Amino acid sequence: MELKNKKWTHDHFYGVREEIIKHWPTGADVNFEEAVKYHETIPARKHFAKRLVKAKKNGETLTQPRAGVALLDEHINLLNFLRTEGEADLLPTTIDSYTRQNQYENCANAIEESMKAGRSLLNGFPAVNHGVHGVRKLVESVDGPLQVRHGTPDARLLTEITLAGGFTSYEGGGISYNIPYAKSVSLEKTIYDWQYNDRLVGIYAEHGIEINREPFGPLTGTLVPPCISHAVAIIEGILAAEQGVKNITLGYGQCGNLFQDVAAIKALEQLAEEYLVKHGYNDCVLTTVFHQWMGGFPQDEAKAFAVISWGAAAAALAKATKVIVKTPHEALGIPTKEANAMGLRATKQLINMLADQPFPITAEVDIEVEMIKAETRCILDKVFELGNGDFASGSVRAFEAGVLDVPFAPSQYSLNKILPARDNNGAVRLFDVGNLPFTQDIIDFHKAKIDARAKEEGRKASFQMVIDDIYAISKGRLVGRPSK
Amino acid sequence: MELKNKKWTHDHFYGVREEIIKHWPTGADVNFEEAVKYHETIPARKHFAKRLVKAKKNGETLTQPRAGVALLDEHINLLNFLRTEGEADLLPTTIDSYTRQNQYENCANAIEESMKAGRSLLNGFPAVNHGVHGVRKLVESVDGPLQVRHGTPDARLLTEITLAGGFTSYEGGGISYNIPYAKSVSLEKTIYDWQYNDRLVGIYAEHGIEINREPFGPLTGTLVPPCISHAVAIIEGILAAEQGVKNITLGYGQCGNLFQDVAAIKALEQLAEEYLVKHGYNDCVLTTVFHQWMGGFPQDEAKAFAVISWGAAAAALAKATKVIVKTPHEALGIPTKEANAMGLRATKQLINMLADQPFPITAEVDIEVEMIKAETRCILDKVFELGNGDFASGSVRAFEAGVLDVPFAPSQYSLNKILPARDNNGAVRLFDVGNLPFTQDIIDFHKAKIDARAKEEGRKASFQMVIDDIYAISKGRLVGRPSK
Amino acid sequence: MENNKVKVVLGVIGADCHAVGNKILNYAFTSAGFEVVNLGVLVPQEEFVNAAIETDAKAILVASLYGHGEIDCRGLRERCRESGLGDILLYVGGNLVVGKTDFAEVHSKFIEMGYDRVYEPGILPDQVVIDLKNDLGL
Amino acid sequence: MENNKVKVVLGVIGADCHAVGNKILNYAFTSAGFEVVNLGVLVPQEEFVNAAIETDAKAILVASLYGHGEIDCRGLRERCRESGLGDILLYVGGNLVVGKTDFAEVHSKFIEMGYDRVYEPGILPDQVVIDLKNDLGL
Ligand code: B12
Ligand code: B12
Repeated sequence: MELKNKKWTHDHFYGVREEIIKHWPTGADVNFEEAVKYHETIPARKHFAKRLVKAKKNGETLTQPRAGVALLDEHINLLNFLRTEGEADLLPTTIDSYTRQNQYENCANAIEESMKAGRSLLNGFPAVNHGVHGVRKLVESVDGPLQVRHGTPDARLLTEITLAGGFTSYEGGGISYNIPYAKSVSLEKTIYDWQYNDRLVGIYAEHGIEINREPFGPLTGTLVPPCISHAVAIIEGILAAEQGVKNITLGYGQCGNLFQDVAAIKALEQLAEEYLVKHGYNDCVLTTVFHQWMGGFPQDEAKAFAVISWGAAAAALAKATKVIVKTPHEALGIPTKEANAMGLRATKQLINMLADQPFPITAEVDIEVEMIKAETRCILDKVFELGNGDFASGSVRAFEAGVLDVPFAPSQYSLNKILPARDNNGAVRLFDVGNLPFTQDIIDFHKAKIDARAKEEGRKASFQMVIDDIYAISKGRLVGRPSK
Repeated sequence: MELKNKKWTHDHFYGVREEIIKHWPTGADVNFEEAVKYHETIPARKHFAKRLVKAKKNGETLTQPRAGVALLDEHINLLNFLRTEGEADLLPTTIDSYTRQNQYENCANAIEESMKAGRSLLNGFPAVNHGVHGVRKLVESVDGPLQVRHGTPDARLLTEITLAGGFTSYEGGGISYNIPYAKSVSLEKTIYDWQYNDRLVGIYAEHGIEINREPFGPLTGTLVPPCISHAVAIIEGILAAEQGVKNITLGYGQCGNLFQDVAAIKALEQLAEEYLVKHGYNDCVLTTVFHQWMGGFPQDEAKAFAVISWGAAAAALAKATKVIVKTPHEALGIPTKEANAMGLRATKQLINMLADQPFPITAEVDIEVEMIKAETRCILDKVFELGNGDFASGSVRAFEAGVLDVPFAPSQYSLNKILPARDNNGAVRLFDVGNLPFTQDIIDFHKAKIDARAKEEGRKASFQMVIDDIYAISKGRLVGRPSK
Repeated sequence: MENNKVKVVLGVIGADCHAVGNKILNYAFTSAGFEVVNLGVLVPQEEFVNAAIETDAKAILVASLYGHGEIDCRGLRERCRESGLGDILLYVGGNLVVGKTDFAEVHSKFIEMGYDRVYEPGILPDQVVIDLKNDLGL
Repeated sequence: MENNKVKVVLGVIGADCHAVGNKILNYAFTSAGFEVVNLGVLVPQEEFVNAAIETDAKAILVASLYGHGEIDCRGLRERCRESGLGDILLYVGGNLVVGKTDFAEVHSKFIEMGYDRVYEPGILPDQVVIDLKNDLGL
């Protein structure tokens, strides 16, 4: 196969499908025609894509947690609790890590062990093992729009089962669910496999069923400069649109400097719109998601609330369509449902308090918007060029060349040459731009910012500075300054 | 006596003093000369005034809780806990409500009952009853700068005892500790009695002992527009300076709209400097204090954390010298020491995360700064005029005339004619300007803002709108919109 | 006209100066058709009793926010009885004790002291108006 | 020169992809003079064992962040013994179990599984380096 950003033919899709469905016995229960009918019965208030469109129109910022446990009834209780006690607008189903590695056998064991132990031994909901019937029970028992959230390089069976089960939103992408989540799976394979997922959503769309798709914005969650995650998000948006996806949410993980964060959401919206239209995708509805700080959290719950609240504030001021919420247990372990609901309620309070305070595009925000756009354009245009006008093969080559590069990624397929660090105001910049295809102006801008910080701290920029920044928020600061 | 903003003579002061000292037996232990010597032994790190000056120089925002219990040892434990577990930079001693009404007999009973009950039956520390020795034990057992915080119309004995005991900061003022705290005590009397307190601090200053003074900024804490609290703060600053006070902290209670809050602190700093110098007080050190939202809180602790965090963020972005911190128990009762420490830690996390993010004076902030200054000038200049060039007698007349007026004040001496309400962006405006001596421009500005909101909500501005705004934050919003 | 209105005495007891809730309750009960005898803040027990006697009020609404409610509210029922007000309706509300406390405990404590209804912090006036109308058979 | 350095095997076990701490530990142990055989993330038990045998490592540092540590780490000590690594030092750290848990419990659970040292979430590398030098008598 030659990887191309080209809509799969039905023949190609159904050929692959036949095999996928057999990966685990529950695959046999997937029946597309019947699933379409099932989707038609899902009311608007439980419909993810529709809820997002409404929020965008009203200028709302919706809240959404992460959550998933091994057993079905427990998972239902968990989600209903987050809906009622957490006042969550949108609901997730976080898939466990074995499923993400297609280790369904391990899941089966862990489900059994969890039943015996009376507590979840999995870090998420093993949807493939629960099958279409299990998923439908979930969809019918929960009063809110539902999204699959995972981190699965090869998610094809999971997609089939969860969509047939009635999920109306699906996270992931061939880059964003590979580079931060895998070590030795080639990009060629994951982009190809994710074309399958997108194509399936596209086929649902052809049958009048709108399903929301969301590339995973924050990548490694740790000091990822906006231009990197924006480039990946926009590429995945384009790849999805090509396969027929019509409702797309692009994401960004909070960096922590208010002006950079507000600017990042604005830049993402504007650039994504521009690139989709430029490349011929005129009928997609775009929304945005802001992730509260995705890196290391403080262990102390009071301090965690502060980080959560600041993320909520930035999301609301940036007017993102939704915000993914952290919990006061973040640094320590999967949250209890109570802790999860508390993160949601704190977020809701701030979003509502800031709903009436639009943040103007001040000069400071404007500079950041222009900077992020310029950087992202450099990357996107080079990717396109490397692929000879194709974003799919271009992405593979771009990662090889370090034109796309994700800091701290576990994947062998990311060059890992760039090094991010904060500037004096806490904005995330690049201390080493690696092979990013930036103009000299942009390179100088980053260098000047990092030099100014180094000077302020009376030390040279180094990997130690990067480490200090990685720990900073968990130690109660934004910029990892050396202690005096 | 004729009330004048005029430094008391030593004779006058010592004449009054002789009597004050006799109000309660513990007064007998106050010995000024010995107290001066005692103050000389207090190290800089425990010195409130010095710590503030250092913070101002370094651009820090210090954290300070409220806290006080009936018994000495318990109170010592409480403050040390807030210092170590709450990471508080500055420490308070909140005085109980009986002491505030000079009901020392009631305190004596409640101390006894508290000892029996094994828990504090008082809402603060009865410092007069504990006397100079008790206070010194406190000062010596706690490793941090200490301030008296109360709400006492006639605080003269309390001032004598706590300052002789070694406190280096003292809150209150003749207006700010009357209008929100009393019903039928005349302003003439409280301003006069507070001249005593200020004069005592002034006499300490003459002996080389610097004691910080802080008028109570937030007043009733409930939708107080910045111009009202700024006018009172600046008048009390001037009254204090006249009596020889050299180290003054002026305060403001968060309104909730970020731009108004940042602007309020800027305007307060600039105007206070200007008026002090203009009226001949050239050698005062001025600092600012930002109070996290002082009105009704949400009962839910997660939501309370969000309100606390937003207050911390606004304080840090406004670069106030210190922030007074609320707790997750605010809506329900005096916090446990644990809850108090949690509010402090959340605040510290945010202040540190925002320390590196100066908030620029954007056009939006600038408009608010100019507005607040113009409004406050109208009031201050009219007060001065009503007093024929005297801010003391002018204040009394201004309150009579409604030229100074505090919303929701319990005092008969406040006209209670003005009515505040939020505008469409949540900034606090005046829906009824009462007798405030505003120019027509300013009146029109407020009217336009309120009209725009009323229009947005499809209802007339009314007392119901004010009530909705009073409840709003506790119900999870900033602007009290009618439910749809 | 005025005379047809049922009178209620309202005030914040003891050394307590919290005025905002008081103003809202005043507004709510007035709007609901009662004649409110509002004593404001910092009201001693005897003032409540005297006002009720003077105005022939049908209920006394006592607020305590600042934490000393337990001490301040004790004995009001006895004082009412002694003054011939007998079983006049006594409502109490606010933040009645020092500290965040289980409300069930607070409730039974104040019921024992002789209050007819005891309200949790954050109660909205509408509910209180309904209760009062019920209790007075209006 | 190189040969003088003590070798340690480092990796993130199971289906776990958390890479940031791994990179920092790699840097810290390298800076402290060890030769780090870094297996990265997503490492099965046998790979740890094989690497230790091949490189004659003196310790295996196992990380588990994602919550499945309890399942993934079980049996590693036995596997070491079976492969002739016997009592090679086994350290484990990260967020070892699902959910926020009392660390004392987690500690004794992993000690029982045969790990020599068990670290709390948030431990800084400096401390681990000190411990390792101590345990190896360096
Ligand atoms: C960043 C992050 C991610 C990124 C990781 C990117 C990447 N590839 O590295 C992304 C977003 C991809 C991610 C994914 C997931 N994550 Co994650 N993640 C985090 C987070 C926020 C920070 C981790 C981090 O980088 N910290 C900074 C580094 C420097 O610290 P560290 O990793 O803790 O390592 C230090 C110490 O622990 C110690 N240490 C670590 N290992 C060892 C080993 C030894 C021997 C020693 C001595 C010391 C030691 O030293 C290290 C250096 O100081 C943590 C929560 C947190 N800590 O705040 C959650 C967290 C680890 N993730 C969690 C989970 C559950 C997941 C997911 C399953 C997703 C989900 N719920 O949606 C997936 C897992 C996928 C998979 N297959 O593994 C949970 C684990 C829960 C649990 N144990 O109960 C956590 C705790 C969050 C939570 N509370 O739910 N995550
Ligand atoms: C604003 C405020 C102040 C302002 C008051 C200004 C003024 N003069 O009105 C200022 C800053 C001056 C102040 C001072 C003090 N306060 Co204050 N204050 C508050 C705060 C934040 C809001 C109160 C408010 O206005 N709410 C809005 C109104 C509409 O609601 P409300 O007052 O609760 O009343 C409603 C209901 O409770 C109910 N209700 C009330 N009374 C009654 C009576 C009846 C019969 C019924 C049916 C219903 C009812 O209906 C009302 C209308 O909806 C509360 C905490 C909170 N709620 O968030 C603390 C709070 C009440 N204050 C408290 C304290 C301790 C004090 C001080 C001692 C200061 C201190 N610690 O520094 C002083 C007291 C001085 C004194 N002598 O009284 C404590 C009381 C603690 C406790 N009970 O354990 C609280 C709870 C804060 C806390 N958690 O520490 N305070």
